[in-house]
Amino acid sequence: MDPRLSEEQEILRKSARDFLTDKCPKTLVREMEKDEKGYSPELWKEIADLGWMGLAFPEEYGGGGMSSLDLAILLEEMGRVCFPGPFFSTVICGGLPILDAGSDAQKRKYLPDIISGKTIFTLALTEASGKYDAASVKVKATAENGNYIINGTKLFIPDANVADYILCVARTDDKAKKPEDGITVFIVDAKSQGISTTVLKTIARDKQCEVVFNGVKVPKENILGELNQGWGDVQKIIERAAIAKSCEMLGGMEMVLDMTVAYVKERVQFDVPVGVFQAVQHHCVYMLVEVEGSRATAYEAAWRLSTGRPYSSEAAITKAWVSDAYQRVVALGTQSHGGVSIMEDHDLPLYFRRAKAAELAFGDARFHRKTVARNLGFKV
Amino acid sequence: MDPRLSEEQEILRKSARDFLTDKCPKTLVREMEKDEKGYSPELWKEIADLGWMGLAFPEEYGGGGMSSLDLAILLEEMGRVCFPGPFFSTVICGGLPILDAGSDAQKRKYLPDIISGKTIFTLALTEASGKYDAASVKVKATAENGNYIINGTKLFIPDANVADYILCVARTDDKAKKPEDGITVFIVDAKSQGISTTVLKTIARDKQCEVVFNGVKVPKENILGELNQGWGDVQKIIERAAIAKSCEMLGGMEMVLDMTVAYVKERVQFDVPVGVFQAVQHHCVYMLVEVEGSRATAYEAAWRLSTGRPYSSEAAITKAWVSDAYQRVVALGTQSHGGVSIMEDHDLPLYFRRAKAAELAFGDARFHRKTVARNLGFKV
Amino acid sequence: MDFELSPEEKAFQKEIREFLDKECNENVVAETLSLQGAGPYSKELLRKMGANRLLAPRWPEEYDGRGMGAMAEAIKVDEINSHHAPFPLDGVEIGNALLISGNEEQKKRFLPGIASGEIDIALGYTEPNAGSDIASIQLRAVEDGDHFVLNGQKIYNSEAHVCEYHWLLTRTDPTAEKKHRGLSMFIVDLKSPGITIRPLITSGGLRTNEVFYEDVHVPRENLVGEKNGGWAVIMSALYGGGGGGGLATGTKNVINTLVKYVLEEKQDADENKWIPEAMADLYVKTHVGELMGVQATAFADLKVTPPYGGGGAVSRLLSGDTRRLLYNTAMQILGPYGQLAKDSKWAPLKGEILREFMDAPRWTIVHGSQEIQKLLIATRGLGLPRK
Amino acid sequence: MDFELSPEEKAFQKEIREFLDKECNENVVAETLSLQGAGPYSKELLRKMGANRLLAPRWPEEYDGRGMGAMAEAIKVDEINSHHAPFPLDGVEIGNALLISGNEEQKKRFLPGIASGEIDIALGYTEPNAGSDIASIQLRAVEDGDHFVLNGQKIYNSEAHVCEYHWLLTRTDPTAEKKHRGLSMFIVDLKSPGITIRPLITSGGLRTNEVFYEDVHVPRENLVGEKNGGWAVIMSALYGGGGGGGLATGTKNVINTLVKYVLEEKQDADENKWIPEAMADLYVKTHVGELMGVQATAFADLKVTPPYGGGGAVSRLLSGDTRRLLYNTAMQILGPYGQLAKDSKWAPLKGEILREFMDAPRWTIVHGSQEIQKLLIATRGLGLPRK
Repeated sequence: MDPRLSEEQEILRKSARDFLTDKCPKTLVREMEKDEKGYSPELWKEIADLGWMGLAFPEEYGGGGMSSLDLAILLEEMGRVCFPGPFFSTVICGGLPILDAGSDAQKRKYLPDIISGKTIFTLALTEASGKYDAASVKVKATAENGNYIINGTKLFIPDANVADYILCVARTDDKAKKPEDGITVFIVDAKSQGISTTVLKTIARDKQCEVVFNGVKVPKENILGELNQGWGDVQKIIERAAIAKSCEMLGGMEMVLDMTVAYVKERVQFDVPVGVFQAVQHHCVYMLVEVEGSRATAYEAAWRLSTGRPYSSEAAITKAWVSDAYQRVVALGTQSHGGVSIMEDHDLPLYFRRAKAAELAFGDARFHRKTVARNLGFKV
Repeated sequence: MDPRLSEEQEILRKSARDFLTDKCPKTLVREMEKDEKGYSPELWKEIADLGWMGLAFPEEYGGGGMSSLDLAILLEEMGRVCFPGPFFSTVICGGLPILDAGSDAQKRKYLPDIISGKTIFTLALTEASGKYDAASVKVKATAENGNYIINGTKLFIPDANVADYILCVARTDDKAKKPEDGITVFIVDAKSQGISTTVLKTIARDKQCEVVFNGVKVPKENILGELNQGWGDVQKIIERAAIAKSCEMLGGMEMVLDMTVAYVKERVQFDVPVGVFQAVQHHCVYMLVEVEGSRATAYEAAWRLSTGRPYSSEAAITKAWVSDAYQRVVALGTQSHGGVSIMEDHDLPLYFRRAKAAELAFGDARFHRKTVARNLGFKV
Repeated sequence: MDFELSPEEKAFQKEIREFLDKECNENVVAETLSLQGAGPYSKELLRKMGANRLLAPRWPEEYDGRGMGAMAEAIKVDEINSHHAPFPLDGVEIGNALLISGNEEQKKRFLPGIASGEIDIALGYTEPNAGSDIASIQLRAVEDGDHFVLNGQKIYNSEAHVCEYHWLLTRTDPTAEKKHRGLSMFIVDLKSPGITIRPLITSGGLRTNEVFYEDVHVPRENLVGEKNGGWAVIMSALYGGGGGGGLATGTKNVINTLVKYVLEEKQDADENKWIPEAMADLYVKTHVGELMGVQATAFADLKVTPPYGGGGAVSRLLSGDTRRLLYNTAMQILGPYGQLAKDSKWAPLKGEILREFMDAPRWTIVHGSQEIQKLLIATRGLGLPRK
Repeated sequence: MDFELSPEEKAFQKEIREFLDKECNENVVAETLSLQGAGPYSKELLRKMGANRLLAPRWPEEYDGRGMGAMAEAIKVDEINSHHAPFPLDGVEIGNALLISGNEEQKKRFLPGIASGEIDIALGYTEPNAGSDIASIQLRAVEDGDHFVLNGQKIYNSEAHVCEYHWLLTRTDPTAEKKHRGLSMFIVDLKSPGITIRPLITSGGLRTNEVFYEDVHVPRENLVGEKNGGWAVIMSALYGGGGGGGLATGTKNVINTLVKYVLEEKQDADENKWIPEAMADLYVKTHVGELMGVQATAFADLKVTPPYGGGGAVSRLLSGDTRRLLYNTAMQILGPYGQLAKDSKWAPLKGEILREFMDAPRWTIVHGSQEIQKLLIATRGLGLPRK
């Protein structure tokens, strides 16, 4: 057992941290919260040039040929700085699913443009129920002359406002016996006629959208994977995204802990640094429990994913723990800071807002505990 | 609004405390844990002579004509010292139900002997499920020649080993539509043929019993209240017992808080009393929250009961809060004491063990939260 | 023992409730929920409340109060909160302190204005380097003939931008051996030259302020209490007001709103089986906190120390924790919809839950952090030793 | 990065697991669960384990160890726990400290005996007036020629009544300015004249001891480390052992046992809908605690400080909290049956849950209370200032 990063990974982390410290200050993060697109095309191009989008893709498509674990480290660093933009949507929810489930032609068509930063992807999975289960997929795709016609409304779709392509999860057979059957994933050109997108105003000021499909025509060669057999792929996307999101959250938590420890060492009240007070020390200790726990489980899950081991169970455990942990870390960090940290211009509320959005993404703690319960043998 | 006790109530409290401090030391409590009967007949006689059994009964039966609120104060004091014996079973679960639901003849027959300390009662309600709902009542009473024949097993019946009479809750009509219908309460002579009692070994070392009814014959004039309509009375017994038990628990909690505050003021480590450490202070503060909350809600409920106001909702809130509170008070008290308090000969474990038994009696927190949820409008 | 409000208190509760049902219109509610401080509609409502002697029921009738107790004050606060009416907290609380520490002239000068809703006074304690440790404040007041000259900075002074006066803790003796011995309290006219108010916004969207003093001249008659006697005045404001905690009608309303939402939108789903018990738990905690609060208030009105001496502080501690739990739970119930702000498409319950969730961290920090409250309960209530 | 046990560690795990599956019979388990200290069956098993070099895998081969790392030690502990085998904790841990602080003669004298299961050594730190504040111990050791004379009292010295030796912290210099400078560590033969061992029983039924010293003569060669250098020795025992936390097979077994119980006895009842999520939560916490623990152990074996430096202490803190939550939850699941002791009619799961529930308070107090652990994590791990 060796929980250390490799030397290359340490270099990747350091270079990512240096780059982001320089290029992604909180001023940019705040600006992007107000920005209509929600990301900086210049920065997007820069990270593409650094090979970040392509990091975990094979070299044959222009990728870096590195692993999911390397990508996890990058995501952790992005979470540290609240990196704005459609990186997660494009890489985790667009590119990697195509790499996994796509045909050769699809891979050749889409991956190089993702890797070069030319196209932005997103995944349109959730609908009115807001849930990540198969039964909630009600958007319908109907075969018609070699095409499929998609109708219905997707909700909470990240970055759909800037996406070039949308992986749309739709029901193609509503007579199937189980809700998991009869679901198909389509690669939809976001400029197709009949798509309308409304940006929702969210706590994280990220760009989650309502996407209405109104008779959107998609050629059948744009089916990703197998017709009616899409849920297995979606399941895999959710699990992988849960791990990836947890890595991002780990980075955020670490930053909150670092900020808090630095502040309580320095902030003087009653003639001593407040970090000498036992209550403040205990706040920090419990933050550390959450952070170290998150690191242990997120890395284990990413490593399993990266090395081809089964990871469903670990994905659920990780997202269950990390979702709660980030909330608690932010709450304890705020309490340790006191008044200064509840000001809008303080950095802590940025993390507070993102912690909530991240908790909800790809299943909250309760959703994943249900999976854990199922693995224990309960019928839930 | 006036949350103070009356002068008479203060006197009652003081005299009860003085008496119990003198006559019910922890040595007696420990002795009674090992004793086969579980109570001291001498002490039993003394409290009868003091009028404790009769406190809340009308004077016409030899009682003191005082209120449920006065009784609550007495129970609080008994809880403070872990008073051993069948007082609760006899008065709360035997005498008061007879006063409420009994015929004149029954009252005249049973109450004077309860009040004088001559007879001991208990309530046989729970069965194999361990639950306090109507559906769990499966012990059957069948009419036969003007008598009823009772068959079945009751579990967790307090003090049945020394009871002279048992209020037995039985199903007399198993064709009724709702589980609440078809239930009847019988006053059963504990010496009747066919009753066998086994004392269970419990954490609190109280005398909870298995009571097997094997063809026990009970004359029909021993029906308490109405045939087949008994559940309403049982419901009332449970609610009142939940309040009364909460008062007892309040007394126990107060004692744990007092012991803990005294100890941390006096115990020196690192050259200071440990009570100066912020963590210990916070433990004590949270104990106080639990105790003050318990007092506020237990007294309100007892006052409502005592003044003829509706109290079902308050009974549920009280037992829900107090059940959890006692556990937390004991846990925080133990943590504040450190090693000394996990020793068998320390007083704290006595309260730890009783807190668990009391939590379970007449519905745990979850059971009562369900009632609260129902009152909020949920169908649970 | 009696846990009912007195007939007089019930009548007052009915009066203020009916008044606010009628007068606290949607314009006022919008101003309150905007968290930007009392706006014109709010000011108008406050004046109307003042005209009906609803603002300071606890004060003597000569100062336009009703001569009632802390319970009436608690009823007022509860009704204001549950109606989302503007909250003239600071003016009336400062008035309570003035009743104890002010001289006759000051009482006559300020109390009727506060009670009539004409003037409001902002708290001015905290400074960038003096939060929990209030005795460390540095804003300097130098005596100069018949007035004092003030220089320095306050922070987190909510409502200062809509108030007429500032209840200002200053340092008059920087050489005092114990730092809390060198403090003095003033009431300062916020229109005085040299005062600059700058907005600060919390992450929950609440407008608060930094207030800068630059050579501000304050007449001697605005000194409250003794020179260098400010600590006694602040203590009378913080604790002398007495009273316990309050009623919890507002919180219970939120719980009922959530229950209604769940019953209408979510009841059937199997994964929502956790909700009834969670809501029941919140209701129990809210109710117990309320009982502790009103009982402590009743003790205060009877001038009796409650058992264990914890008083209302214990209730406030529980209520702070419960509040946080409530909005965390509410957000979990709302799921992804919970993250939608009030002016977003699909925002549930008008975005109110999200607003409160974002505002919630404030409640365990401001007006004495929980850590300070626990210290006071431990040392004053339980008599635990200080270092 | 690699989170699998090494092939050597896997082999060791398999070896000890299979060994205990076979050898840890019901007599041994009964002795362990009786909490009365290692009895004859346990002693026999320990000797068998020793003969198979299963007791001290971390020690060098010359001392009958296997030259493995902290991970092997963690594997051993995990298998012993999950089999309810006797736990030779103190002897081997003290051996770890001896490896660091003992002289050659002491190592040769004691280590092989410990590793072979022939001798065990009881910890002797705590005194009635020195719990968390170990440096305050008073048991006096006075030098007298080639030996020391010991007088005083220890408390909570578990297993002392079945051990051959005592790892005893004494005061050799009562005048030292800093109290932790006047301490010395000895290994004392518990058969020495003047030693009296008296039983103490915890509320969970665990037998522990008071140990009284009255003019006990201890030869100088039994002094470990320097005279007045006891603090360094105790630190090497407490922290020098390194390692993190352990595997959690035992806890996971308990969770699985409970799940089985629920599925068989309680699944259908509507009021038990809360159980699956509660058990899942416990499983998550157990698993995360385990991961933190083994990763910290792996860092220790690599002689690398883990990120944030919290190491195994953080895992132990979580595991302590989780343990308490587990048995509280288990008792709630069992309902009224939970209160039945193992020899009662109707006792579920052999009364094991109740036994653990009653024993649970001990786990956040002994071997360094949680408060002391948090202090160490805060100051050593996070670098927060001491007063």
